[in-house]
Amino acid sequence: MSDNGKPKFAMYWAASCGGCEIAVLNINEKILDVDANFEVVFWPVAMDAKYKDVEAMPDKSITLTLFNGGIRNEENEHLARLLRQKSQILVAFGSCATEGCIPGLANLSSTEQIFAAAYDSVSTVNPDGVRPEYAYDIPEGELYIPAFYPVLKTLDQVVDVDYYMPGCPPESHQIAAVVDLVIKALHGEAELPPKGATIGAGMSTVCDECGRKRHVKKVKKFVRIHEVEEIDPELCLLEQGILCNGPATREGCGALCPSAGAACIGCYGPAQGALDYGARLMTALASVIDSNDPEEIDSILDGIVDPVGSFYRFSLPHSLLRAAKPAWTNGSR
Amino acid sequence: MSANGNKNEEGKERIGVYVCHCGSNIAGVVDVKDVAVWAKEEMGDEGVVVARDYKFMCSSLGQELIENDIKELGLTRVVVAACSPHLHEQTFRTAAERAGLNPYLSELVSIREQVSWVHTDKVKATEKAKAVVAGGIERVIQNEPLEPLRVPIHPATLVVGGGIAGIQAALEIADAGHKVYLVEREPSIGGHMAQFDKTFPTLDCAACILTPRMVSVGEHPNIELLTWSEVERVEGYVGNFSVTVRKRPRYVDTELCTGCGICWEKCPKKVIDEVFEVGIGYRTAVYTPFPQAVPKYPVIDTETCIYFQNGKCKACEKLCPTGAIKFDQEEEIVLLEVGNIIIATGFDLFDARRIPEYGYGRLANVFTSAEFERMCNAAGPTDGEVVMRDGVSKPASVGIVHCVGSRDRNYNNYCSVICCMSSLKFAHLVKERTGAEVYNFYIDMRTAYKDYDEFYQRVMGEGVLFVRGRVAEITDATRSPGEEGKLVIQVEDTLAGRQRRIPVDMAILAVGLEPRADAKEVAKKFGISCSAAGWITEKHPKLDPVATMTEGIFIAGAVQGPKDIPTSVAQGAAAAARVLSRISRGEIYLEPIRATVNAEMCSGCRICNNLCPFNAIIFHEDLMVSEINHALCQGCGTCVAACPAGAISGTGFSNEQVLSQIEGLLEFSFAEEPVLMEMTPA
Amino acid sequence: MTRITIDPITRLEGHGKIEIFLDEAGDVHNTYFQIPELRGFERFCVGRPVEEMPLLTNRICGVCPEAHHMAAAKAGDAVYGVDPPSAAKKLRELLYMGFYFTDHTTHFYALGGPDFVMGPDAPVAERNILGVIHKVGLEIGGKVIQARKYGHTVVEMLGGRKVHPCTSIPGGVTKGLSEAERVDIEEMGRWAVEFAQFSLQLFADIVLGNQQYVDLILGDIYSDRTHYIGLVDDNNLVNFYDGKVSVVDPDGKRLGKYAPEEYTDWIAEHVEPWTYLKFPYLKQVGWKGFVGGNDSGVYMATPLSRLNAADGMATPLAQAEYERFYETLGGKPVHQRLAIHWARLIELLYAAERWMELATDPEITSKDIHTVPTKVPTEGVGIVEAPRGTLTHHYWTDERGILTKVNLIVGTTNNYAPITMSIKKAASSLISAGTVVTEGMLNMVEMAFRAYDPCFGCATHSLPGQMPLQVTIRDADGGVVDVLRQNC
Amino acid sequence: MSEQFEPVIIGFTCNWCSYRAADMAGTARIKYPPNVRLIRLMCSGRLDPTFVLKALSGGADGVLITGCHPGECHYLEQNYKALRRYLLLRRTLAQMGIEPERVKLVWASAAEGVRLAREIGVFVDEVRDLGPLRWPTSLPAVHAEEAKMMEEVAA
Repeated sequence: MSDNGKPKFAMYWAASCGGCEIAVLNINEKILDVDANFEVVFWPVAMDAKYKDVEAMPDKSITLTLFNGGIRNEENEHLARLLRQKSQILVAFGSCATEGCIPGLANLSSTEQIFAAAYDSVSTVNPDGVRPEYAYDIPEGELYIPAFYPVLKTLDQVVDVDYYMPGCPPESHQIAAVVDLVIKALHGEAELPPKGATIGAGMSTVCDECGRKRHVKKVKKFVRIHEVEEIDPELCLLEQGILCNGPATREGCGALCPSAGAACIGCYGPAQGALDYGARLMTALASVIDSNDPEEIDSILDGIVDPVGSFYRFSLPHSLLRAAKPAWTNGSR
Repeated sequence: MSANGNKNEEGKERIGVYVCHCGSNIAGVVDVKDVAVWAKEEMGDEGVVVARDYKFMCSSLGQELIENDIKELGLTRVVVAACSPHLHEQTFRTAAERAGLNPYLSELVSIREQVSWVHTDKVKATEKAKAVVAGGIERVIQNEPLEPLRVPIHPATLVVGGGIAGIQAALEIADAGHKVYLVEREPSIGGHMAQFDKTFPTLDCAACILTPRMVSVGEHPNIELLTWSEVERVEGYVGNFSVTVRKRPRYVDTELCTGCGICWEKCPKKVIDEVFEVGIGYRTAVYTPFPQAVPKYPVIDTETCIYFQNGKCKACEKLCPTGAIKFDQEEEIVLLEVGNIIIATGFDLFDARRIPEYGYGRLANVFTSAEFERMCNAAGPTDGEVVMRDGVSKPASVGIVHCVGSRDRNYNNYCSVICCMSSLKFAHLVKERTGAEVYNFYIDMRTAYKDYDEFYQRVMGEGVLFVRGRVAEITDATRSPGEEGKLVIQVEDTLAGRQRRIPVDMAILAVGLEPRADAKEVAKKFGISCSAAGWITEKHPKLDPVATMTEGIFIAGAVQGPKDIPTSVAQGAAAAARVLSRISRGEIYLEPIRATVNAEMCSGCRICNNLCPFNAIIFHEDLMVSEINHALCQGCGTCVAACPAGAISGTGFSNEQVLSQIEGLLEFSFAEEPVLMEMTPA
Repeated sequence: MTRITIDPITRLEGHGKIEIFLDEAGDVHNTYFQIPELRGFERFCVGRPVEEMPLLTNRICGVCPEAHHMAAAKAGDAVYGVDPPSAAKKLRELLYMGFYFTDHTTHFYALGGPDFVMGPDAPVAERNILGVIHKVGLEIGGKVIQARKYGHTVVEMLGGRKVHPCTSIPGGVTKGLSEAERVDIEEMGRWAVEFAQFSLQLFADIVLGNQQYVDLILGDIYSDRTHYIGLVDDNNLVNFYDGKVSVVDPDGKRLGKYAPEEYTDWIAEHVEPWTYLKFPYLKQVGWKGFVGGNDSGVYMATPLSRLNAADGMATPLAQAEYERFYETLGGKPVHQRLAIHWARLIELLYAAERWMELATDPEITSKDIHTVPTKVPTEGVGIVEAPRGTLTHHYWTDERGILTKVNLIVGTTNNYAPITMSIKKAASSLISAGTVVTEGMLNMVEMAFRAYDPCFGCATHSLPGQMPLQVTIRDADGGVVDVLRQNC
Repeated sequence: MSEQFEPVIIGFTCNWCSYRAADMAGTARIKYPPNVRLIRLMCSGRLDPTFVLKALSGGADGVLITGCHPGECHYLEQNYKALRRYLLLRRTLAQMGIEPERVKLVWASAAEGVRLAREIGVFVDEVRDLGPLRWPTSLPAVHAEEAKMMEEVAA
């Protein structure tokens, strides 16, 4: 690959949906700045490039690598290690790489449970209960498909990560800002944050950016959003009994969902320094339950129909427990 | 964010670990030498540079050991493994401080109360001791140097309640030369004691001993008396409370009133006095509860005053020689600044009507102890005559029922303390004044304390009869001619082991003591706690009975639980002493365990706003952030645990400290082979 | 036997791996197109509240989250048996048009386009969106960026976010449209229609104007006779948001139309142990393997399929292009896969016109946007047309509306069998005895399926990841003769 | 496992009640099993579910939460906050495949040393019956296992 002296940029997706790539394309005109300031050496979704060239690159020769997607199989991990080796700055980009995201909910189930749901579905004709096999003999020889880990992992659970950029996907204006910062830093006009920092997000939580009115919190009843006759457009959703993850979710998105009348679902992950996102949300919500009577508290809690789904929607693989027992034990007990 | 490791950038902390033998108390079960050796060898990576074991760490020699190491080895952290922090935390903190180390960089972990004294298996105990020490080491690394909080003390004191306990407290402080505000709900101070005639066991007259005290309160230059008043609101914190008092209008100008008494002598409106005379005596619409009332000024009861009811009369106004009657007087709001508060709001009496089978309110000659007290009082409705409801005939036989509403799972489980003795007093007075036959129905006789049992002997000597057993019923349904026209007391005599029906002319119910009806509101108002029943909770039942969990607020007398007069007086004095020591120090030091909001991280979600019972959390609407007032904060950490943004941090018990301690404690989770989860590829 | 592995296929959103086996003669003996991953949405959505499905299934694919959002919302309506106010439906459809506009633009200019704009054998480094921008000029590059921006702006206005919208719930939507917003959307719509027309013109100039490409399109390499399906309205005109699924055979004869809840009568899925992805087929026709023709249940669901399965377009300008399309390519149905690119641009125009219709509909600013469900939730199916094919969401819930079972048949999955066939065909025609496999040739193979704009981010809703694209040529003894690696 | 399984339990205590109760149990030489390791907090209201998850994921087989009896909280009513969090946490754990019984809330006043000791004994037996939790994240071995697995599948 021609070396035009420009700093090299790479973006890779592991177990992801591609939304991060779209979010990067959505920085619109800024994409031209990237083109102007970087030599894009590697970006599967947008361009062709030769894998052997990446392998051939000297260590640390890629200036900036945005890595999105979780680590679902050994192939993902292999590339994570390769890009770590080749990159000066490796950014865990987006919810999947930082927290595990929605696909991380797979950590609630065993592999067989996942297979059964897919290959014994109502529309599937599979009388012999055929399952995909890691190695399978065909007339012409043997075919391989990568086996996947029983537990999905985040990027920093397999390699050392320089920065974290949360969001599902990261908001384009945040991406643009980070691109600006890195470009400035390259020209010695700005300081890069300390290693391990979270970039492209604020210090506080979504409520900080939310325009809704809030009062002293007391919750007597949790309701589900589609059951609400009319959602008050001004008032804090939580105060309307709607389970909103805003209070525990890192700011950075601009409180988009609450502004659109929908509850925050937590895609920006935990606030600065929080060890376990779900715990923060649990403790906050429980604390404002307006009752001291165990029975009444329990009946109020019945309004939270799916605690794990609500508290660990995006962060299960990065939580303290990381996965539920069936995933760890792979269904074997 | 990893909780362990250490925050000290320029390298590891230098930690000293000291394992105490406590003679054989610890060493007898825990292999202390092994623990020390292990700490040095295994915890070296964490920064342990020295680990010693010693016979008595708390001895001066033990403390010197630590001090020398701090100086010579330049220790930056100290862990002592010995007894409970509640015993010696201060000891070792002081030792550290003497050696120039911030006291809060030392940690005392308990391997005595929590290990050697409760476990027998030496191997397991030693292993647990190591885990506990590891927890202490991981924790102490996260400790931060702290300074105790200094709070100045305002020299004035508020005493709430003008009963004997409040009076005692007020006088002690005032005599020491400090300002006291005494707030009393009724028109006069004196409380229940003022209603009595005699007091047990000495039988000296209540008025004779109480009145002088009341008078000196009234006249004391350092005491500002606010009767007919109630505390409305309490704000601020120890050393600096600001109290709002609502002063109801007396309709009497106390500047002009001389207390001559013409007004109440001439008042045409007579009403039953439900309060002081407990319904068996009368008062006028303008009145003082009793002759020796302090202050001497009367109040006008607008509910019954003819003028207030239909605009006519004004007799008192016309006849008052000094023109002190002021019908247009209005209620006053008084604002007080005080440094400490003593609550002595006393008790209520159990309502005998709640036990229908005793017939009070239905059977004319069933009396309550309160009614009997008034009846015996020379200044009472019967001029001290013991008579039946008709007001003339004297009883030939009297039954006194103990434990009415007390020691009864249907009402109150507790013992009301005073009933046995006052029942004995009643028995004596009945005998003395009527010569009637007297029965005492008791469950157990409780005559502890000086001269009490002697009094019991004496009353027995006077021929009073004692029946051991809980009275089942008092009835006028007669079964034999002998019972005609009498009250029959149905009781199981547990000594004779048989049912007895004892006919008497008069029955006296020794009703128990209960918390004030509004005790819970009062507790909330002052930010203190009370038991489910309503008795205010003391800071420590034995070692700190007159303090509360809330700094600067003390309690005295029956507000804390049933008490007799001597104990109430003692508590009044004790509370005063606690307050005086603070006033003379001028400031107090508070443990710097406080919560703090990081404004940059606070999202203004207001989750925490409702969580502080001490109202220490303020929300700034303009900045949309919450803030914590350190003087109000008591350091419970509830808001720290609740903050979804992790914006609130708590000194002394930070997340890092607790999480690290957990890691330390779990270092020995896998003494035996860990159970591996099966991890097969898909 | 010689074995060629192409792994992964670049510039398709998701993942794929191709195994080509040559016989002794060096001709293609067989090909396998493997999808290496599975994410397990059907499993881990169980236990979640049904109203969250539009948010969770969004994350199946970040390229077409709006499609999953819509299908999930419609399935949610069905589960509760609730009919959203018509304003709510129109708001959802308007959002969807904004999305279609962006998505088709992205594919044509960034993913599929480079093959034509730059040429199949252009240098690798140039066969990408930046290359396209350099070639067609910054001005057009700016237009492309503008188009994507406008589409996303509509999505954001109505869906709350640019990617992964959040406003659809059972019974309607949480956010209405203000008059001010409507005016903006109308203005952007006007521009969108022009851009769509401009894109069709560009295609006409660059592709139809270039005989080499026309031959490529009409040539037999990229043609397969299969069944086609697509969503149509009551008048059998193409519809993306609602209607019934029309099924036509290789001769263009309509076999019938099915409503969402009837999908299991029409569609079945076949499992192979060498891939994670299933092969849907027409149940009544049956699974006969990777072959075309009237007797094989293999069907295709793409822009081309939708045109083949419908009687026309519901908007005037698009209808005109529709007619021109079939005239140029010799009548219905069209089997040439590369024509999908053209069909996509016709849909781009339809999306823009429909966008205008809805933006100017007086009801669009109504405040009546949500009906609270009252029935006990049970089971429901939601179907929309994703850009890459018919998308089916099928949910079962308990009486609280908590999911107990989930079945998904996703856009690209529909095309798994036809793509496999196209690959084999392309490979067979391009690789024969003695041929030295070149990069350009590999790309020609890739073009075979890139036309489908396959999105295996979507398809692998059931595991994502990306594998290196590599061609290994082994001699009969299996010794490695040459290794060509393509991308990552 | 062959010999009897000895669970490791982390106990959270309130400085004003249960910690003093533990002291009292010690002073009174009341014996209880050594499986529980106590942490002192100022109040059960300080209990952050993170602490419980940290303990469970760090190798504890059970967690005991203790605080003042309802109505007797040193800080008036903070123990109710602990109660609310506890009830919600148990629901979450159940969904994670962890028996809710591994986390227990016990009220114990400063005077109830005997009771606390008894409750500890009871809980240790309960957790012993549940068997080891040994959460994989607490086992270095897990990563080894995963690594081994990776090699297998990579081969």
